[in-house]
Amino acid sequence: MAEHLLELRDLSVRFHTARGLVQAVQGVSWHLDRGETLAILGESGSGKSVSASAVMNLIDCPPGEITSGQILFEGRDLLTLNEEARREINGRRIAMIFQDPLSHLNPVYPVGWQIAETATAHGTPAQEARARARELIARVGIPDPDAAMRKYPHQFSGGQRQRLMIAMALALKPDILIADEPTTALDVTVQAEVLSLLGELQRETGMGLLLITHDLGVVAEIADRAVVMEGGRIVEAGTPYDLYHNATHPYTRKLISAAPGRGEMRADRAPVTPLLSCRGLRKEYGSFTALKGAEFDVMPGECLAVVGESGSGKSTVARLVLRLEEASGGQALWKGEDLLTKTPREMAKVRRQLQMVFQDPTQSLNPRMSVYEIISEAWAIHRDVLPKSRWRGRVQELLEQVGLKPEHADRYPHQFSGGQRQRIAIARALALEPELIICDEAVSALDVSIQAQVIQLLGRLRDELGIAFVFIAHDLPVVRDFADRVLVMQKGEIVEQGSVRQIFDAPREPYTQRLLAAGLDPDPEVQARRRAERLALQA
Amino acid sequence: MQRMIGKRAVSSLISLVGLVVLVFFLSRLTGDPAALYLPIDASEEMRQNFREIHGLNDPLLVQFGRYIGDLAVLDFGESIRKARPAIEVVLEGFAWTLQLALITMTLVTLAAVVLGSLAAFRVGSLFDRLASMLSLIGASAPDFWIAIVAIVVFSVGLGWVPTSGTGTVWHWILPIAVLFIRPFGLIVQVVRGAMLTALGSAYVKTARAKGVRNRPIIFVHTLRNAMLPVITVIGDQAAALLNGAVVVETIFGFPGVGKLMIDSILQRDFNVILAAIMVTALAIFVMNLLIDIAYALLDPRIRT
Amino acid sequence: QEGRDVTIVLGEEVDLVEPCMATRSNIGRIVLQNISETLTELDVRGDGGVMPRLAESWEQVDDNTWRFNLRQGVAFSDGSAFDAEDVKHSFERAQSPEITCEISRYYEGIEITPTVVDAHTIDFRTEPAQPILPLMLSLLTIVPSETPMEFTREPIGTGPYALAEWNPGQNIRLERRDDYWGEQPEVTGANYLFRTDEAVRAAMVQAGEADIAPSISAIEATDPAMDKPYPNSETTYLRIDHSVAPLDDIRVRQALNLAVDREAFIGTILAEGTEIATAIVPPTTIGWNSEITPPPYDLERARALLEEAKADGVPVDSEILLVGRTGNFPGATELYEALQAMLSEAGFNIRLQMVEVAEHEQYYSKPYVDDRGPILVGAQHDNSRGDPVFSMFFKYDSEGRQSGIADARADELIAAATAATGDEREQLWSELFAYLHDEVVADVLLFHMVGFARVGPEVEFEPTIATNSQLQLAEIGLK
Amino acid sequence: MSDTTTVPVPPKPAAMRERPALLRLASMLWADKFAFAAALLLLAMIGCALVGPWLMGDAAGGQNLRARNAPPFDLSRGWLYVLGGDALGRPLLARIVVAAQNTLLIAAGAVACSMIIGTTLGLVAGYRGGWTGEVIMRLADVIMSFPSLLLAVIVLYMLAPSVANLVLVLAITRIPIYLRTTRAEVLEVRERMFVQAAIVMGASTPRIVFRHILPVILPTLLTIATLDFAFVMLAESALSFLGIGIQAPEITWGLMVSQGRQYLTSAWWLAFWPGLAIILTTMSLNLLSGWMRVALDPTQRWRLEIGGKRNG
Ligand SMILES: Nc1ncnc2c1ncn2[C@@H]1O[C@H](COP(=O)(O)OP(=O)(O)OP(=O)(O)O)[C@@H](O)[C@H]1O
Ligand SMILES: Nc1ncnc2c1ncn2[C@@H]1O[C@H](COP(=O)(O)OP(=O)(O)OP(=O)(O)O)[C@@H](O)[C@H]1O
Ligand SMILES: [Mg+2]
Ligand SMILES: [Mg+2]
Ligand code: NI
Repeated sequence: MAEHLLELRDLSVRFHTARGLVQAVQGVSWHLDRGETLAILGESGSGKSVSASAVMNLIDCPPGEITSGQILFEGRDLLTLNEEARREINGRRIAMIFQDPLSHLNPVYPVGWQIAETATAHGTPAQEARARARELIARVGIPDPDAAMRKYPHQFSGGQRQRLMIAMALALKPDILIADEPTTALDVTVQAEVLSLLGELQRETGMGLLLITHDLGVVAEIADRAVVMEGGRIVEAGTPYDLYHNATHPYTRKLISAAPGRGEMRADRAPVTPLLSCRGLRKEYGSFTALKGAEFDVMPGECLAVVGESGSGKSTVARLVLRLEEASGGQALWKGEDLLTKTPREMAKVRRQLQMVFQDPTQSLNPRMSVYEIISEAWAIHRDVLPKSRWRGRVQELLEQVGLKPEHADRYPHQFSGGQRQRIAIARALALEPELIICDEAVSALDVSIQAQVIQLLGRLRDELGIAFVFIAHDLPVVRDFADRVLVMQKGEIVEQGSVRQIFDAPREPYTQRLLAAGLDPDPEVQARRRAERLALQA
Repeated sequence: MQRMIGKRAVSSLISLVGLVVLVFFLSRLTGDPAALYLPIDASEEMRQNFREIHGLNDPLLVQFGRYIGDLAVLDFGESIRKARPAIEVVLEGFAWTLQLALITMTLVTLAAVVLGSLAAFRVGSLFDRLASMLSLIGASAPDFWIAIVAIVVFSVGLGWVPTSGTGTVWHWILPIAVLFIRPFGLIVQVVRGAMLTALGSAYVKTARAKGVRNRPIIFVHTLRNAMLPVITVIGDQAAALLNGAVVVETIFGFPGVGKLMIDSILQRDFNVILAAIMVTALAIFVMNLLIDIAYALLDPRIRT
Repeated sequence: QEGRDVTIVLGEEVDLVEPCMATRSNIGRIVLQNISETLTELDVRGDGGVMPRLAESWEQVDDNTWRFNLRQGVAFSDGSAFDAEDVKHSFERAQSPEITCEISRYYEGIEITPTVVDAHTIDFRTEPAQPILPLMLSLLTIVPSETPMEFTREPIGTGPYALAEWNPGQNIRLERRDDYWGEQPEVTGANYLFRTDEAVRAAMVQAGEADIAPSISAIEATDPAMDKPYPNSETTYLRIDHSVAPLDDIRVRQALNLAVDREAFIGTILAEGTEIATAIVPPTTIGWNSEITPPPYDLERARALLEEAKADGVPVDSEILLVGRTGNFPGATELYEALQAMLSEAGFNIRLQMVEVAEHEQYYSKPYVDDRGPILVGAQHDNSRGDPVFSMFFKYDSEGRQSGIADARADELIAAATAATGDEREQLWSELFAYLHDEVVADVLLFHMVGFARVGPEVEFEPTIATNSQLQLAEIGLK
Repeated sequence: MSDTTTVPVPPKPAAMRERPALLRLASMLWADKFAFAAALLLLAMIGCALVGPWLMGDAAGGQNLRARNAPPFDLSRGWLYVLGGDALGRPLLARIVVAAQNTLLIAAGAVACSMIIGTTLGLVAGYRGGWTGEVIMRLADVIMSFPSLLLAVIVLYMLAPSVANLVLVLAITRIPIYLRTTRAEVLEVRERMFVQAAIVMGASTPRIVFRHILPVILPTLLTIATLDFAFVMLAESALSFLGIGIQAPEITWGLMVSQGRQYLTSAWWLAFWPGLAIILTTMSLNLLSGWMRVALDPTQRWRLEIGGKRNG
């Protein structure tokens, strides 16, 4: 057997918890060669991030424990190297893009500095490192790179932060890039750019790319090989084509068949009085206008999808409506009353009817509360919803509905995977059975099968309880399956809105057209064809 | 920023005036300086005369009006005990106190931050336990113990440093060493605690993934995030020093403002009390402003 | 003549170096007879009584007039010559209502008019007659006639030393004058330092940083080679307020006295050498009555007296407040705690309250608060002046500010003794002491205290009873 | 549908699940031997405080000038004198035991009051901000620059001397540190996303502040509080000097320390033992607060939960 650039052999990782041991990774083996892209697909919570962290030596031991296995990098076992040697490898030879950009960026340092630090930590002169950082920021498509260098993480949108994370990892052109869900928060056009950037680097430096993703389209687009994980084990491996067409393991088959975007689009609905209608909603950050007068309505029981460019102000709309930030102008009429002028006391009354799933699930869960406490807090706040004796039962029910286990109720947020946390956040929003839920990239970190399950759940709630959704997403197939109407945003403006059929079948605006065209198909064959077309077009 | 400072200056001025009014009236409720200043066998006539000279016979409001009037032209009145302008006496002492506080707090901050951070980084290790224990003992031991034992050992026994007084740099060593101990212990503990929490953050993992060395991870990445409570406590301890390090001043014969304040309070030398409070309050107000600015500098999320 | 400077470490910083405030012990130790001199001086080392200083001689011209012949050829440290005008001015300045000179209190209630006879002769007319005027003038520091009617920060005097440097809070330096009229002292200059802590003062002499620490506590006085005890002229006592029951009953007061085991304190809480007091002034004072014996420690009798009083309806069970002053002298708290225990043992109901100076003063001096309960005030009184007149009126006259009694006979005796001279004066004082102690049982007299001076190995100095109030550099010898 | 498997630890499977909270705490305490020892020591101190005066009150008050400043570790005078005797010959051991009550009462009272008031005001100032916040912060400035001795003297003159007033003075002077620390932390914590999530859920301000923000800040406050304990115990004796509060024959450790001061060079044990008691109390409290910081933080708790069987 030839020496691989990176090889995992029989890796097992477990965690100590109050409730016993959690076996996160069990006997996982895979390898990655120079210039190759290996995709890890799999169920949310199946150990993808943990195995990647093991490569980076980032598992806290204890409570974590690597019980078996080897991680061979150019033939050397990383697990036996001393700290100094690991440090030399980290960042320079192997870099990682973390799944959860917000918490992985240091809140108190400007992002330019943080990106440059990757280089300076390995001896690059500061000047050079800054230049490189600036270049990378520009490369990942952040507007006004010079200003961005000096800004702090909280001043960026979710997708922008993810791209900063990418820039940080690429700073030293590593030999191996471990990308943990690098494009979950990116709209398809930006995603395409980022993927092509990665591809370019790969060609240029022979970088090995380990891509953890749930997006079959991405796999189809760039992966050379893929492995599928479930429950801490690798259940199947092969080329994307093989997996897509000839999957043998039932889980893989379930995954493939769950790929969204193939269902019926929802029929147009008769107009009714809107639940929420925004008029001229504006938000300025200093001299920068993040939102330039958004106007839209949300009807009761409808799903309004908001798609658009990363950084176009989608999350801002949500934050303004919920009064998490004060708007610079405009109105947000909730059943005819302006939310933006309500006093905190009045606002508290409406809150029950208006819930949100945040884009960064990790940060939105209180790390000191158990899952049970997090979800049941809704009822503790609104006493009339559910008697206390039924809380536990209902929490378990909600957890099961979003694909978690009842016993997860007593765990704490940090003990979950990214996708699991996102589901906890969803369960929390559902607990109150509000009239409107704003989902900000609420299913982006879920593998397609769970995603399908959650979407199904949301759909059921919409139909049965008449809950309306504002569904901020970049995943067009999901939007296509779930939304009633679609709103397209770009640069702080709503460029187009209409029924889902109208947008998907007959987009008017060029941006919308571009967006739709950039979508990736889960079928590697289709995707290969498109790629060829694209290349031909460029030539 | 400028607007914030301006607003702050106004509100601080109001509180300073409030403080002065409060101290002026409350302190005058606490007894007659004549009884304390004059010898116990002084006659009533002498006392009357004394009160007349110092304007203590007038109604309180008249006295207050006069005081404020004088204050407007920066006349802080005379010290009864010292027969000198109160502000002069106070500034003399305050200069010493300020130096002492500055030097001590600088040393404390440096030492405590480094030690506390390292202890947190190696939580549970022998180093951590030892650093915690020693700093705790220092912080909870009576300060005069340390002072007197230090004098007995280092001055009388070993003859390394002078026992007390002022003059050379050597004279500063013991007072600073004694003053150092309590804030050091407290701040080590606060740093250690805050760092412990901060070191568990995800961005520390990012830094490790970048291959950043331990030292910058501790002192650059994490420390700044842990600094908010730390500088607050540093401020509190500095304020305590600015208010006067009484024990050190009495034991080491250090001419600071602390003993002056105590003597003035015990002797009801109102003008000195007021002047001293105004000067130290001003220093503390400015320091708190600086600390509030430091919050914003340290953590961009607070800047709004 | 070879000489050198000495360093003296005092317990309390001076706020002023004002000659007319020299009766304050911390000022006096620096100023008195070093910078500023007086007309007369009390001999505390020998038996000489009142000795000449700036006055060469004096005589009583008539009942009410004293004439002082001043020394000639004396110059102030600013160069001006010393004459009768200076004396007159010094006296008037001390009496002036424009400043609150403390020495003026000794001339309270007496009308004194100085008259310049010639440049070196001055008459003092007093109303009423003042038999001890020469003694009283041993307190009057002489300043030049140009000295303004406000506290000066640059004292000018005729003494052998002059103020050279004053860094408030740090030190004061005196330097020897070349043009001093008298004999040149050995010490060329003195550096005064101030340390509140007894242990530090002791340590400084030990470490060689100071030559003399005029007062350290008995606890620190562990080295007989350096530490010299001296009666520090302080008398500790419990002032009884006779106007409130049950303390208005003599049996109760006797019981109080009998219940205290005075011997037990000496050599334990208080230094060896402490004497049991039978009067409020120390034994070196004129009129000292050696016949008076201190009350024995007799618990049985104390209890019996209390029983007796109780039987007569005296409310002996009522709570008596014992007020002590914190930090009054080393071991104060222990002393009062022990007293409380002893008195309780005898059957008293004592509540101890330790307070700071200002509050202590409220209990100690008139006007006393109304509807107060029975109170014992623990206090110290200091008289090193040699004559009881400086104490007795304040402490025992019905009008005295700190008097707990109102007794016609005592008033009479005090008045008579104050006016008398010579043996008669001594006689009257003696009588008063005995009367107060045995018949009135005015208070619980406790101890004449002992102080310690630590003197470094390189100087020679013997502390005296006056060391509490003055420290003449001229009396310091070098080894 | 599947998830990673939870493998129960063999020896104690279901037991772990059902263990009541108290037992779980106890086992977490046992896991940290230092904290465990600290807890025992504190229990002993509290025991002294409860029954000490009743048990040794007489011995502590009994003067015996012959045993004055009796040196420690000399059993010839009986075991009560193992720590030596004080200036009036009272056994130090008995006095320390008896003094525990007043000492702990005053210190706990003052620290608890200042911490509760300071924290509450700090939470309001930090979370509410604006005009209210400004007023509170300036109030803190004023207290910080108000000399505690003056405050004590004023209280002494306006109110009667009593233990409650002593606690009042001590508490007031310590408020600013909690207030300012709390506010500083609130400024940062309130920007965190989970606080926003709570707002979205409609949580009331008290709930947000006490359930979400306070737990983050609490460990820091407890750290400060434990050291304040020592500070208050020592400061209290300085105020007793003024006549506020504790008066003989009542006794506190702080008072014993300050009375022993003058004997420091001749009979060190007078001030040493009560000083040691203060240090030990502070240290125990600090160890416990350190333990609590870990026990209350789910991301750190494993340190205690996996206890001795650390095999990573
Ligand atoms: N500190 C921890 N303590 C206990 N369990 C943990 C801990 N960290 C992770 N786990 C568990 O390990 C499993 C694997 O997590 P991992 O983060 O690798 O999932 P993932 O495959 O990346 O999922 P996702 O796609 O949702 O991010 C999860 O079931 C999670 O609950
Ligand atoms: N606190 C802030 N200060 C300055 N600019 C901000 C701040 N918050 C957001 N922005 C800017 O506002 C714009 C809109 O941000 P928003 O989070 O609404 O984007 P988004 O549409 O949700 O993007 P994404 O899909 O990447 O999450 C972005 O360009 C971002 O840089
Ligand atoms: Mg993951
Ligand atoms: Mg967003
Ligand atoms: Ni292979």
